[in-house]
Amino acid sequence: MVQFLDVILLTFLAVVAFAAVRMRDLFGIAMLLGVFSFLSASLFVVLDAADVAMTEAAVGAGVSTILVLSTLAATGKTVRPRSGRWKLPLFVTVMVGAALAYGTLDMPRYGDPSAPIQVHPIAKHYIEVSPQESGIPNMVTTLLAFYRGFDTLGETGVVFTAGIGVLALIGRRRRQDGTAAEALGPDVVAERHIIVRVVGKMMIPLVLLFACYVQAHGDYGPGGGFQAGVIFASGLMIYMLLFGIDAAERLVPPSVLQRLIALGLLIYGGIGVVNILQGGHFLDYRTLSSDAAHGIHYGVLGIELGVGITVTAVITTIIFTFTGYLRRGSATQQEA
Amino acid sequence: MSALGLYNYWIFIFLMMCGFYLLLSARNLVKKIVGLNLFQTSVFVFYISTGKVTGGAVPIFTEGVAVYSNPLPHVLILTAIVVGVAGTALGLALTLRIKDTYGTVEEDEIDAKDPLT
Amino acid sequence: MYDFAAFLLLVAMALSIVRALQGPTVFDRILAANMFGSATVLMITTVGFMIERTDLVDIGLIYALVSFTGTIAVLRYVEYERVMAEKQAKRAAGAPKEQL
Amino acid sequence: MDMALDVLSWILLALGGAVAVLSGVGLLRFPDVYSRMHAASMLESLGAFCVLLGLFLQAGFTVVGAKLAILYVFLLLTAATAGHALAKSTYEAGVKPYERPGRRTDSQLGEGSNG
Repeated sequence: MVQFLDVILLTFLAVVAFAAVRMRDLFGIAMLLGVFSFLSASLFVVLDAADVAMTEAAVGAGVSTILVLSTLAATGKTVRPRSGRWKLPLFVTVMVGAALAYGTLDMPRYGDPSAPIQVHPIAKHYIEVSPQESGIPNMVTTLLAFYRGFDTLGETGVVFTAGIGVLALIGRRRRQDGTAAEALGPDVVAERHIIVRVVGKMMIPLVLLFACYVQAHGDYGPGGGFQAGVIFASGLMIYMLLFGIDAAERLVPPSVLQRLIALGLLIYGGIGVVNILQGGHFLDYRTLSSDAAHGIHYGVLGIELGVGITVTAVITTIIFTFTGYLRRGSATQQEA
Repeated sequence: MSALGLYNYWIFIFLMMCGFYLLLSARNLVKKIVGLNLFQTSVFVFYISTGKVTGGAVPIFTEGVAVYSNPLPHVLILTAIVVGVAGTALGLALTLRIKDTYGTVEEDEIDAKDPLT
Repeated sequence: MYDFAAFLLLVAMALSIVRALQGPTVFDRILAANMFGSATVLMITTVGFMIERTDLVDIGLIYALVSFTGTIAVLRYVEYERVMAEKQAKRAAGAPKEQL
Repeated sequence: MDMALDVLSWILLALGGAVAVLSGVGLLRFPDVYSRMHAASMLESLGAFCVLLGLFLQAGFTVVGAKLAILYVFLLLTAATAGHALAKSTYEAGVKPYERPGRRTDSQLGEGSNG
């Protein structure tokens, strides 16, 4: 049954992707990308990747839709139809695809237990030794924060850099005139969308609480800093959608967010430095406690916290910046 | 069964080629970024497919379960998804700036307006 | 036991994909995506029971909590577009430029 | 006892799946967005109820059971809100409800059809 689900879901993915290529309405494409994200989350569950599915769920459920929509609000939603320039790309694509498909003939079959990736000693180590060594049942968490701590530090650095990049590109371009919604009246959401506002307000604390649960529960079930950060940012995003960008920036000022972006990464690196000072290697948490397993556990918790803070701050900054820019874009159109 | 064994990879190639085709042929920058997204997701699907073991369990240690799927691809992709959304945001931010400077996001119109070309 | 429910949910997913692809208006697509999301929640939870990892319910919880933000964003977007169109029409009619 | 629970939860799961398929068919066959919303909401209320209750019978009064109950409450709240927001934005965007050609329209009878 699992393999059947896998095959069908993959087929759905292909159909949706093909439709997204064909479609000219960017708004429709944004919706198809939503469906695409749901599909890939289901697929990851079927393929035993619970943590990955959770990340995809957190990202795809709100954040990416909002990003695309707020870009579309500034750039317009239709692709201008033009003929030509499809023959060469199609040819190149088909040739590359054929070459890749030929290459797969030598790949290990789906689910093959004797595939190189499964029999490599490091895989055996991760699966058999890590739960005993660290006392953390979720191997993905141990692997993420301990065995591959350097890698994760780098990834967090990339997220950090992307946040800084967005700020540098469109961060400081803000006008003081009202948003589109505010142009309708002083508090448009309060008056016009009372149901959305009441329910949304109720959901915000629940979303934030759930983010804390995911953050703390990452050792025992699917979850961890990356997922929790995105969910937390989604909670703040709901606030922004309901009360407007100005209120949201009063709640979480950009200066605080910018400090938090750095703080998370500092916590991460700081734990590594503490390890060095205690006589161990960088990011070798076994020095943190007299008992090695406890030390690893402390280290993993600290790292996840740092990742969570940075991801929350970066995603929130990105969303707030995009929405703030939308307002400016509308002002430019007015004057043009 | 042996044909189905490669089905995951073929779909991954199809998705990747969809994204690749969009990157090559689309002139609207937002649509190009959509293509980039498809490309990215195809890689995620590929990595996760390689980690799956038939009869394996979710890699969270449970008493009495012996066979787990490989957790290593999961770790790589987990971080890549969040990095991916941050990267998409960066691309969209660039698009917004281009729209601001040139007044359009269609590639050939940008070329026509660019003093360097 | 779970297989049958999963299969039926898969059929429902397929039907809503068809609607998302056909959808004459953009709102049909949004509606289809919404329904697809609900079907996904049920699917993930069911698969979680099928492969005996019941903590996959957490993923369903994320969708249940967060996925309505997409619809709210669409609402705001449509509103924004309408306001912009009205403004443009007003400007085209030669009305004096008003304070935003 | 266990056997009875299993049978009951099988029935509920199958029922939930059937409701899901029905609402998918409705989504496909109904004439306009507004009526399709009715079909879609069936999955979110009754379909989810059947499936989650069926799973709840398997989980029992455990943490997972509690999570399933919470999941259903959240799903009800957010799906209804999303449906409302969607209906509102559809109506504001100027999509007219479907009226069967030839039939005396609601607008002739009075403003009854404005959802």
